[in-house]
Amino acid sequence: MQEKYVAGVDVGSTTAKAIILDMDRNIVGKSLQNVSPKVAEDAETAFLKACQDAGIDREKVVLITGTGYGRLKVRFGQLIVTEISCHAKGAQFIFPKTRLTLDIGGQDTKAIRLGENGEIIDFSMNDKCSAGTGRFLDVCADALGFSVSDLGPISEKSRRPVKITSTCTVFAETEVSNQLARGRKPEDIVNGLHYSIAERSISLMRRVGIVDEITFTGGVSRNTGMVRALEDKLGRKINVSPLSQWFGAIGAALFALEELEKGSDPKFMPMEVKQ
Amino acid sequence: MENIVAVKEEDLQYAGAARKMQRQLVRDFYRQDVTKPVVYLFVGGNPAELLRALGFQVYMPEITALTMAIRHQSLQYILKAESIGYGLDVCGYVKTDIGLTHLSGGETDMGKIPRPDLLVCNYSGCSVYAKWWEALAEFYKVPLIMLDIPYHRFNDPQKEDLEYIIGQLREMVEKIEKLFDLTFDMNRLKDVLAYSRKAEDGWGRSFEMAKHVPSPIDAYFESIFYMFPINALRGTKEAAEFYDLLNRELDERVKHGIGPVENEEFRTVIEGVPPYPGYRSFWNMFKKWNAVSVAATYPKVGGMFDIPELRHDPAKPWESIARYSIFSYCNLSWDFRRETIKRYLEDFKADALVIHGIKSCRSFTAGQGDLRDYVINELGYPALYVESDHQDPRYWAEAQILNRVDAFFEALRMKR
Amino acid sequence: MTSATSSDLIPLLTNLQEITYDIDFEQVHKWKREHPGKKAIATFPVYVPHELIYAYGHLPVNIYGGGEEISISHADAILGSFICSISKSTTELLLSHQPFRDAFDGFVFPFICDVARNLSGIFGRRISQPVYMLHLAQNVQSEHSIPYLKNEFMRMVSTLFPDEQLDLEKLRDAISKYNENRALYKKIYELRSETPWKVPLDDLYMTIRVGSNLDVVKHNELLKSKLSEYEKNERPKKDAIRVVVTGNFCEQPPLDIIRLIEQVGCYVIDDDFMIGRRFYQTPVSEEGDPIEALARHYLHEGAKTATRFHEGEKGEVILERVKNANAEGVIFLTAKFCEPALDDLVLQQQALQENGIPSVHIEFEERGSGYENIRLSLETFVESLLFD
Amino acid sequence: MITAGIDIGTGSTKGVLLEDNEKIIARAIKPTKGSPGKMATEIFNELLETSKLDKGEVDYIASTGYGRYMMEERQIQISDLTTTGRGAKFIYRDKNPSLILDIGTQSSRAIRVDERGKIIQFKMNERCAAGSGRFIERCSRYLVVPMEKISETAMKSTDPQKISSVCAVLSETEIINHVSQGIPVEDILMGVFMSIADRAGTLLKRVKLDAPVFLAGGLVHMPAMKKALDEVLDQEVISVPEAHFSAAIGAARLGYQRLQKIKK
Repeated sequence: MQEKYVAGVDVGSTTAKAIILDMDRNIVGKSLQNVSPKVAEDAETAFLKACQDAGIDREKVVLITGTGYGRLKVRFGQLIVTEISCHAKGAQFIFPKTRLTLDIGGQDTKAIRLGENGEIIDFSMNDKCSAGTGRFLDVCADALGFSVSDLGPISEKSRRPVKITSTCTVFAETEVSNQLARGRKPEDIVNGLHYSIAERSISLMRRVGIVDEITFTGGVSRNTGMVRALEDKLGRKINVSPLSQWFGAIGAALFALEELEKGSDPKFMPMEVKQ
Repeated sequence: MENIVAVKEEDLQYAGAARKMQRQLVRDFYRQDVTKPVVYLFVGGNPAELLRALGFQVYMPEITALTMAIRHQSLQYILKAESIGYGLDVCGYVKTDIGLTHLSGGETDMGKIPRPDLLVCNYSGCSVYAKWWEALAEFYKVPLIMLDIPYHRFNDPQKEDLEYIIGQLREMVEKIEKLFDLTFDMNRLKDVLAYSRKAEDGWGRSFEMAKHVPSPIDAYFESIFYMFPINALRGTKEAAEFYDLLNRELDERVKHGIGPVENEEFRTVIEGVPPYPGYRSFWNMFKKWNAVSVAATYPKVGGMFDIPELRHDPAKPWESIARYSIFSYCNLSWDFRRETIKRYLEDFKADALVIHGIKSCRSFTAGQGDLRDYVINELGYPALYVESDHQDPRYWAEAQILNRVDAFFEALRMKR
Repeated sequence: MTSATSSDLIPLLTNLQEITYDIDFEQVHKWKREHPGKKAIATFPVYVPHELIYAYGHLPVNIYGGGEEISISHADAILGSFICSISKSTTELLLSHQPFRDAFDGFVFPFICDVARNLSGIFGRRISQPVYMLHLAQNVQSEHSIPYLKNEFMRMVSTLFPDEQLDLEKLRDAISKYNENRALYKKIYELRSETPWKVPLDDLYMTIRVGSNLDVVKHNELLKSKLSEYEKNERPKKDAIRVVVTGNFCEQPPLDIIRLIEQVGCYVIDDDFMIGRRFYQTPVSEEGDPIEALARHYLHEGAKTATRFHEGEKGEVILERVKNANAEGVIFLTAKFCEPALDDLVLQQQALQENGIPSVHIEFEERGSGYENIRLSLETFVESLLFD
Repeated sequence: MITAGIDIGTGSTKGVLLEDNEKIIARAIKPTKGSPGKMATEIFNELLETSKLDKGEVDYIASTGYGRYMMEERQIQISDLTTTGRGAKFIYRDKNPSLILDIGTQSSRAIRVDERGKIIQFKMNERCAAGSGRFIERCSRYLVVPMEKISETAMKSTDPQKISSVCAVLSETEIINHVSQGIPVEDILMGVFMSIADRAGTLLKRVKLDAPVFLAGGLVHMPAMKKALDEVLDQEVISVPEAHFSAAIGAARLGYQRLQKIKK
């Protein structure tokens, strides 16, 4: 039998991620690429880098699914699925018992309830306001002069988290500056930010029902401080994985694989593809 | 299942006839000459029949506002109203109307909106109505009559509520007779009521038609166009005739198994005020998934005409006007709204509920999250909640809404 | 009902802030322990005729949401994004705060706005206690309004207390006690107008607001004690400007904002904080049919706040208030997303502008993003009146 | 007599020394980083250095801006709206301005002043920051155009694409959409300026837009901002680079006023 692969390309607002799967559902290649105004090129670069990582020719990849906000820019792909479906699928692939996923993304935070077979029972996303999204953390990290990856370790030193009340990401920046000016410790402010986002995320999770197991996906899940704040507020453990940034892309690749296995016409092909 | 004869929609005798007539009615309405005194009324639970019988030309600023929004013209008027102090969070209807009529003289590319000679505040289901009319009364210096409609809280409106409304209706008629030197004629009212009744019967029937599989009508996206005659022209001959035509078109569609999408795959019930600034895009999001709405609550803002007992009745003029006014959709208790949606989901063989919440209308929107919870957890139907506004394009975030709608239907498909 | 003794007042005087903002409603629970078999009824702003509830021997309690005491975690999902804080925090109390649910044996939501009205349906689905949506009559001119409103009031009490009868004599007595309450407010506000430095705004505010949790008799005691305390107050007179603060308050501004107004150099001579507890400037008639007296008073003597229909006098109402307060300016302090207040504001600001009276508009939320912008606006407003 | 005005803003800290209420003898500006109080002191010291004056020779210090309470050396703090009004009135004194538009890092304000520069009315943007300078900084980062080049790039636009979202962060989604539709960067950037100008226009209308508009605040340097405002407001807005120091100058002048009063 000929060597065949599928790919998932998840084009978000700040990064593009790609995953290559073989026909036995093994992850054989992955990549991460910053997104510039040239989204289509970045998507393709991410895909090619993943092929390179897998050590295969791009021609071997027979079906590609695009997902994420820039999913329509994955012009070299054949399928388009929203990142909501993909994240859920990816999370359940890594943690099969997942019944609830939380994805804190750059502009969106989403909570997705899943059934046993990976079907989405319900999902909920943040409203017209960016409070509680990953961008909130970026902006505040900036105001404090940290990089986002520092936030986890820094918050560990916190003894008395500061209460952050701002509901506006941009105004939160002022609040952070004011707290600093008042002499509050950076670690307490960072920890306060984590709790504030955890609170908002849990509110979203409640809309779909909080059930075990919970898997935390997306880039922010690498932030150990954020994980701790969520676990503390939820009173239970949550799954995190070093692959969490790629869950969307993994899910996308799995959709491609299933389509191949079905041998049928792509079912998840929204109209944009036809245009 | 009916026998399906292979016919293309465009070959049908009545293809697009209702939509064509509706467009004409809108055009004619905005081009009509002002020959009579002008009264402004609200859509929800209004006494239009009485005012028509008294010889008034009836205008509803809500309808003008939504017409502007769907034509992508609302923002300029909203900004005008904001510039005199109306806040970001004030209802978009209020701002569009004040920006268009008070601040721009009512000139539109469809025709001129006349200033009112009389304001009747049919206070039914929306507290902003009172604020809005108070302001207009100051801007235009014209008489304002308050018609207080008690909120619907009981299974039947109680005798006292009806007496209160009827008492006020009679007082209103007397007051107008004096103010405008007019004489009320009961026979004229009965004629108007008969036209209303006929239109309401026809409109009610068109809702029933959506029980067919496939549904011949999109009971949200299409019905919203067909709302114009029942709301703006109720009590006229034109409105009555319109629904005859609509039903002929629907009968023909049923006969040939034709529906608003080629291949009906999902049947949804839709709750909430539409996002007029993104109306077409929103509709397309559903069309591409072959989703048809088979019942919706918004077309009932002018009255629950799907319930025969709530239609106007020339045999009981005062009582039927009073009873009708309590039951405009926004004046209904959440108990009644929940029951209504349950009934729609079951009777129309729907797969899911879609809720569109808006910033402007808290009457419609506050509690829709609770409804979502009820539908999912108590009735066991999937439900989607999305948010924007019915007038203000600044709240229409297309990419985000598309994302949610796509994910929702993906999930429904996967479950099949 | 036992009348309060002075020693009863000591905890109130020493823990005023704690009791005022207590979302556990310990005072209500205490009252219920002292009055076995009696009920506490929570009433949402702005106005509900407490006299009627009190006449049955039950305790009417004004509820004002959770303020800064509770974080919103459930209510966003139920209500949507564009809804005011008080509705959200009240819903949050219902969903996640047991002492709140346990404190009350019934809830009344008057039709002051669409959100308050809709809350009745949300509460109704989630609790077993009776919930009543009170449709206050809006047509002040109709002769049918009084009979309707009388009937509406009776529907409210028969929903709340289905098996109990109303004793008209007790209702007259209740009206008299609430009239005393109103008369005391009036006296304190008169004192404040004459000698504003004697009556600190935050203390006055809490003194009135704490009455929400108390038997009216006890609150009258407190008001008397506070009145004599204020009269004796020897605080120095400051170089501050006299202002009217208006916000058609259903949702209450955080205490820090109330304090800020005074801190930046204002004497608030007239305000409509807690307007629901100060709805009438005149006593309700103690003669004749007491239910009719309440209905008539609501229609013809009620506060001209934005949550009621009152035509053609918005400008005059605010100008009159400025004149009576001998104020130099007006601070419009409105709750975010409060449509009635935002609508009336336009006409009122116009009237002030035409008459050359400076005003400033500030929006607040229960849990705002700090008060830096509010402070900035207030300071600028004061500076514009102070600097040459 | 020498008075100092120090404006501690969220973006930058500005300071001036004023001689006898008329002559600016020193000015300084630096980005606000770290503690605003320390920043203010730093600027003050720089002013002393430039003017070769001794600390004791400065008769009065007035602070303004969001960090006004954090400068320990101050004799008085005044809100930056009040000082911007006074300062702009002084800077543009030969043109007798009555409407001032201040587009700062975090917020935009429309200010109406009387003959003396005293505020009659003002309006700030509502809680979302989509109408402020910070929004431009974010766009600069996202579109990979450095801040120094941002105005220049926008000026090349032929078909500006406005941003409609009310949230600064969610506007980025809209920008992403524009980008992915292949709309040129300059058109998106000019659209951003136009959107800010739109919001400013709404603020100005709230205080009544019936006179020429004078700019103050950090964005006065940007020709693209001026161009967008000219177009949206349908008039030529007036801007000079010195207007960046409006609040600092206003503070120094009000300081002088206080000093006169104290001396009496």
